[in-house]
Amino acid sequence: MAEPKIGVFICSCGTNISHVVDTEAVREQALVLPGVETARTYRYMCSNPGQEMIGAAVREHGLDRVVVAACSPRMHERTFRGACRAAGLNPYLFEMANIREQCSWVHADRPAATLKATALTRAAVFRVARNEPLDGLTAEMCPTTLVLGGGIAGLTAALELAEGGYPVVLVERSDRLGGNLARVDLTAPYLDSARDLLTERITRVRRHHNITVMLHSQLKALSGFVGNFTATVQTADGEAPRTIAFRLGNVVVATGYREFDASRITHYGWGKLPNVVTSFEFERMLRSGRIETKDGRPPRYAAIIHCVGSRSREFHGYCSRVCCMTALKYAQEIKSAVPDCYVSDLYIDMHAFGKGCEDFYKRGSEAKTLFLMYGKNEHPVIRRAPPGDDCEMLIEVDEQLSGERIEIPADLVVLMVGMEAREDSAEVAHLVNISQDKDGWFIESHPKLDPVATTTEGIYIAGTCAAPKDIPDTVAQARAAAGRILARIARGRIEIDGVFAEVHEERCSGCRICNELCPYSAIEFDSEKRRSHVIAAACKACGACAAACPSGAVKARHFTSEQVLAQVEGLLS
Amino acid sequence: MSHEPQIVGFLCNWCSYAGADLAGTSRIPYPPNIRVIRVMCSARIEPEFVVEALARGADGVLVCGCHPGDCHYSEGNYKAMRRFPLLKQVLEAYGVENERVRLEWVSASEGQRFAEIVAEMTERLRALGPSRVKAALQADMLER
Amino acid sequence: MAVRVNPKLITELAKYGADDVQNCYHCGNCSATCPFSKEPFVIPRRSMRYLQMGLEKSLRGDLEPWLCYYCGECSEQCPRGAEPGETMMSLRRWLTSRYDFTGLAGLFYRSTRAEIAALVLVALLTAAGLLAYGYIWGGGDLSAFDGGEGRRPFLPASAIHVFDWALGLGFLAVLLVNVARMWHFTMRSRRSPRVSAAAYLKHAVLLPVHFFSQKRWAECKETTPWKMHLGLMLGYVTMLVLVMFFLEPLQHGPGIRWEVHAFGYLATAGLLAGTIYALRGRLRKSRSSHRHSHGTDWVFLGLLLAVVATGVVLHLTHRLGYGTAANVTYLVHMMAVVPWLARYPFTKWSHLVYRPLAMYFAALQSEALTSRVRGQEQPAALARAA
Amino acid sequence: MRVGVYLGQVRGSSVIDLDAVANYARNLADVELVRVLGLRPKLDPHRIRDEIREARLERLVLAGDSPGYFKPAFTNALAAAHGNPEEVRLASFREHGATDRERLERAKSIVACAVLGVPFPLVAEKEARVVNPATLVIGAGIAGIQTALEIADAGRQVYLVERSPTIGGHMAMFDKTFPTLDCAACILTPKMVAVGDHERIELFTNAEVAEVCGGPGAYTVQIRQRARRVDAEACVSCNVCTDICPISVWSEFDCHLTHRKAIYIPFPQAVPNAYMVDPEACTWVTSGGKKCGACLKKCPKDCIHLEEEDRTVDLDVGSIVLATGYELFDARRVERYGYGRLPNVLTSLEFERMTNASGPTGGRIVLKTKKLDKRSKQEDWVIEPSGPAPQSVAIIHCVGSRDANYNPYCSRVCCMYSLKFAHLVREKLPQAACHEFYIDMRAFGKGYEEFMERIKAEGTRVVRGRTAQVTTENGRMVVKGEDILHDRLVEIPVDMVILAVGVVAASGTQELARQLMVPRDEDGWFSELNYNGDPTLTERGGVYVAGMCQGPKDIPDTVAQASAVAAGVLHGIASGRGSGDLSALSLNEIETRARELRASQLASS
Repeated sequence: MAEPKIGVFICSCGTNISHVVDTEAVREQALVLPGVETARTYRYMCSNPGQEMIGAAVREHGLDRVVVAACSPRMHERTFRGACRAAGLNPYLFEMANIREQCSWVHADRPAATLKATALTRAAVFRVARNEPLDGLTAEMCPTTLVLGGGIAGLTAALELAEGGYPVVLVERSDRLGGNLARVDLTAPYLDSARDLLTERITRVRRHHNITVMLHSQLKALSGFVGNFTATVQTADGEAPRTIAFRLGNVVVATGYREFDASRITHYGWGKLPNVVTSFEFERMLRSGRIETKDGRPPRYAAIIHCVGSRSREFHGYCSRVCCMTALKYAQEIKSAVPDCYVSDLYIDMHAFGKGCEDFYKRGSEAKTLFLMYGKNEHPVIRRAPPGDDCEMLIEVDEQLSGERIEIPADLVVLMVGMEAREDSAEVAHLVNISQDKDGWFIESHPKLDPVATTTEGIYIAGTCAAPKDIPDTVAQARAAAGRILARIARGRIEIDGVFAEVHEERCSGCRICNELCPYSAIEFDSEKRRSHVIAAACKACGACAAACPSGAVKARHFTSEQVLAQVEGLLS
Repeated sequence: MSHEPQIVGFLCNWCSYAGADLAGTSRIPYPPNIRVIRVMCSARIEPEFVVEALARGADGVLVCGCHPGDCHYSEGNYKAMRRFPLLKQVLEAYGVENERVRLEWVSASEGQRFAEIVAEMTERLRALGPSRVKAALQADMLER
Repeated sequence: MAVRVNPKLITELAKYGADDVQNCYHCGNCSATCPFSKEPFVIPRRSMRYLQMGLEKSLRGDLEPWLCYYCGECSEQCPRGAEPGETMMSLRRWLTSRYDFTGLAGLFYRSTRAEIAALVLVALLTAAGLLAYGYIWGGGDLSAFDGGEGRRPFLPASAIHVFDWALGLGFLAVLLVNVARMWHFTMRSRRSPRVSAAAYLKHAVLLPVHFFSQKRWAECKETTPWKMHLGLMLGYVTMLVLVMFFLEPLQHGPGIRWEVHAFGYLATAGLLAGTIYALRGRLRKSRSSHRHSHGTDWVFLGLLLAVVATGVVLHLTHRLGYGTAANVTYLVHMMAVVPWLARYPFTKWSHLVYRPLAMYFAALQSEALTSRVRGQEQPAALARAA
Repeated sequence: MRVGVYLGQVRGSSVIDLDAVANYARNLADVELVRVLGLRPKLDPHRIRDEIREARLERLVLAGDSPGYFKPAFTNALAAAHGNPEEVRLASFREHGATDRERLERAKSIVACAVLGVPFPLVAEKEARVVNPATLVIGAGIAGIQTALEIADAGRQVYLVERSPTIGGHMAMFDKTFPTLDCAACILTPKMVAVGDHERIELFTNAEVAEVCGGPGAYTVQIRQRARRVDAEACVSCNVCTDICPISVWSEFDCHLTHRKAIYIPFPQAVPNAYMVDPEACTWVTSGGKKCGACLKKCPKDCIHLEEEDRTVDLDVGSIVLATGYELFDARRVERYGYGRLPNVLTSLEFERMTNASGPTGGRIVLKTKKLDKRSKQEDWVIEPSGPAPQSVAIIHCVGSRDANYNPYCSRVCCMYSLKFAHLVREKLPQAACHEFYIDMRAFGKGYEEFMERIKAEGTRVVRGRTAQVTTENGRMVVKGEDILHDRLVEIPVDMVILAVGVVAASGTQELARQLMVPRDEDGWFSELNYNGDPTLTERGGVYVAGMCQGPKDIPDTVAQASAVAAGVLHGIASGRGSGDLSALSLNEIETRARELRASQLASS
């Protein structure tokens, strides 16, 4: 490679740098370094005149590499790369030496600071000499989106995308749309109609020309990368079962949850005691207008037990988030259907955190619901009442707020069964290559930065498949996922920054260490060639693979070993 | 005058380098003995980098990454964490004192912490005196 | 052994006034605010809890309601408008009805109508009885009030005196039975520790002290109610003593013993002041303790006012020498006095016995407990275990 | 289909005139029977059943503010009368925005839809309009930033207006975030920088919305841009001006724990990263240019322009995003906790600053100490990094929340950040005792429950029972409360009390609501179009709500909602659908649409 022509530009940032660092000395030191054609100082490199100075120097000296010693690259790297591009240089043939934040602003000793600044500049010069011109890639973005799951989350996401003007394929495993919400009558805390909500969504989805609904169908395989996936779906919708494959750009996973199996808690006697029902069974009673015991009598005493399977050591540690409000809803509904029925509500902590929820809790109290608090990790025991008692069952529990061991009369007991990850969640996670937490919920790429994206580019999660959620939060999350996708599609092609890893096939031994290592599964293994290769579009350039590759076949562009080692040399020589 | 140790720092771009910058913006002074190299993630740091630094005369090497759980690449810092003990074993074999090579977690808001770490490490290395492994390592490097 | 909750009790208690208690979500704010809340007596949250859950036995054994003087602090700070103060008041009413073996208390509290009917009946009987006496055994001359000009009074003091004593002792008997029941419920409850006879004697002095002073009430933030009540209270006692022991001179003029009348005036003043204060408060609903008024409260104040007023008029007419008017007023006065006394064992009035007793019992219990669990954790919890 | 209409109210103040609606319903086709039940009626299922039998009703419509409260009674009755229990329809005024007297027409149309058995939102679909592709985002906290970035990343123009001198909102003040305890700065600052130099985002800090005119799809918004008096482009934050400035006042960003100069930058990573002049404090400004002006002479880039005036900017936008966030409840109102009276009673936000590594104490938890203030020449409680560390700390939940005397609602985030505080205290001061007083521990989110267990295990004492008062006994603070679960009263001496203060809608919310004609709920937050179905839209065409300003929310929920808004805006621009005003639809329009929809449904089934 021809001897590089390097220009070094040292900023004194007003006096911010120069009051501690002898910029002139730094300049002189830089001038003698190999490949350095010119070295200059200026008051404000970042200002327009400063940037023009760089351009002029490039033209005058035919520079092919530029070093700016100034503030932190996190502040102005973008700016100076722009300047280089403007001067006709590849922006990656540029380096910054941070002599402000990490030198002049933290050191008082002028000689020492100057020495350090010189070293930092030298390191940058050595490195830039080994920098390579890089070009970003662009890949095409297929506008079709695959939505997995036809619950409220899936329906909402699909609609949002379709109305944004892009095609959507909605794949639902069961034979109807609506998911778990379709089993619910009213919603807490305002007792609005769940059915109206679903009817509205489903009607819109059904009649929207951009949406293809596939019932009785499931995803069998997903290959490719963001913007360019290929999905294989097996469907029994309509005529004979068949598999179809189609291209798509993004996936929204909205597979939802399943309810906890109440029979796992034996002392609740669900399945044995006739009048112990789960929340979903009770919803059915509500919808059919039969709030009564199995022998057709209206209950005199009803009891509702919270946290069935949730917040407990032996079952699920987490809170299922919606049960408290649903329980309060049941209390109201029982009072409405059977006005003279006494309702007891056994809870641990009353999670009434949402909009209108605290008020709903108070209404529960005003309706004379008897709230009884039991301890976490201890369970009420339900048993048949002795004959001649005025109730069917007795619930025995240590009541926390009175400190008494009490027994509660009950003719009807409703178990607030919690949410848990669906039995097929592991399978789905594997198919779309996202990870699950210890409870089986899908993991978002970052709970706050990016709560709907996953570590796999182009795969988004929405609703209760990520964690328990109420309807408003689910709807919001579904829209969020759609929003992220809309934004990406709108940009058309996906730009990929020039900085990513690449595998030298001839050096690759096919050991596949890097495959496992990559948090973004951006490294695929080509089983014919027995070689790994990087999907640039998916790579986020952390460089973990490069560091781990035993045969040094992986190259982290712009952070190659040569470049880093050159920096080390520069710092220490 | 007493020996002035030279420290090479490898800082991850997202937390630690930002933390070091914050020390600057909040004008928290620390000894000038450290010179920093920025990498995208602590997982990028190869043992070779550290060895090279020591071989070229660094008296100490400081590796910083995001706090466990904070990694921008979700778990790069864990990889670094796992890699580090092995590296130390190797270096010990060369007779590199334990204090010379350190792995620390510094978040983007911990300018103060970064300054303290550097100050404290500089002190230790001063006490330790110049690194004696330079020659040995260089010889070894040449072989490779 | 588990205790059975009774969700019905709370509806029952509503008749006694407590209709907000279900709003309580047990933040514990009230108990920490109440100046009387000292272990083992955590006031008022625990009683409220028992009430919500309908643990009648525990509630019946509680002394807490009697330890509350309804300063209203708790109700003002309550985040959920559960009116702890009012709940304690209602509990006192309910307890009174539990202590009362006749069941009349319960009846009166549950229905003000029933109470008024009963009172009217008593009043009429009194009137009939006195008239009959006056015409048959008495002087028979309605214009003769005192023994002036050697005429025999229509209603001779001696007779009334006997009548008073008979009446008084009768009600006292009833009250004593109720007191016995109170003792049984509270001092023999699951929560109560056993107390030695010696201890009973040792602290006996507390009874008169609390009876006359209600000194703990003075610990409340606002002390006016206490002062007013004290006036009322002393008024009663003085009047009672005068009537029971000095009826003759009281009825027949200062000519006989002027100092009796001096006391009479003082007592009347105290009574008037107290009554008017109470009435104003309840009408204006100024203090939270006066915001809610149970039917019985009005009846009580009404009667009280009637008694005092007729008493005053009686005195005036007598002094001015209108014999007939005096006698008529006297009749009316008695028609108020007798029912008023008659309510004594069954209604609010009885608190002047129950309260000092509760203070006394509370002192005994906490001493018994602290001596038992000295240096140990959680006395209240232990109390429950006892 | 024979329909019976029942009207009932559950809220005390009946806002809609039920009789008027009843009279309207009587004239609807199919309606056989109309009954006004009134306020919280006592319902007798048997009577209703017989009524249904007599009138041979096949469908029941329950109308009112929240008719769901009566539904089970009627479902039962209908079932008992051998009708189809699925045929009980709700006409909820509250749900569909018939929330005040003026909305009578809306209430009628809601009933009309229910009688025909078609969902109101499906019928009352906002009309499509051409939408100006530019968007205005009001408020640049995490919600506003997220929304702005996503819309801009999709290549659409965004105007981001922020009242304070820097973007970032409350989150920029935090140190760590629950439950992962990762640093707020690591999450937020990159986003802030991204906003700062995004070519599609025009940023107005130190600015407010003055006036809104125009309508859905084409709003014209006037922005009042307060003078910064420093050229943000040219300024390189070299700090010279601040060093020379003689005036120092309390720092808002540090919650009045430290001082700042009259020319200042709120915090090192502020965006825009430039200094600004506080006109109230600056001597030059207050003296009308007669006094001081030291910074002018010193500034090496001459980018200080003290004479700069406020100006107004007019923006044409198609969509408006409300992300105005929240303010803290004023803890002074709860006098018994002594905030403002006792020096070491802190609000949650003050503690956030204190524990923040880049905060006034560099992250040290210290007590305030009495110091003689040089300027005012009087003793003052000040906070210094060298201050003494507390031996015992109390954290009090629900300050101003869940309380009929203040805010009835739950602020949703306090429980978790209190647990976070407890962790920070135990971590930074292992020898210090930490007591936490709560009513219900609301750890509902992903990983929250586990977090709570962890904190308990770390040795924080959690007491179920709200503190009644904070008093002082011989110089030391004492918190008094009931430990309900252990059935005892506790009086704990502490050195520091942290109040988990609730949140309230940001000041100016009311004015903004008036300007934009967006309704607010009884607690003062902006009302969403539909609680379940459309949590990010509003009545008003093209006006969206994101984050806390719609109701208390934690960061993950806020970010999700912000992205959701972006989706709405983007598809609004793309399709124009649903960008009209809901209130623009007339009753007859809705009636006809409903009938058409009914017909098409019958046809398809």
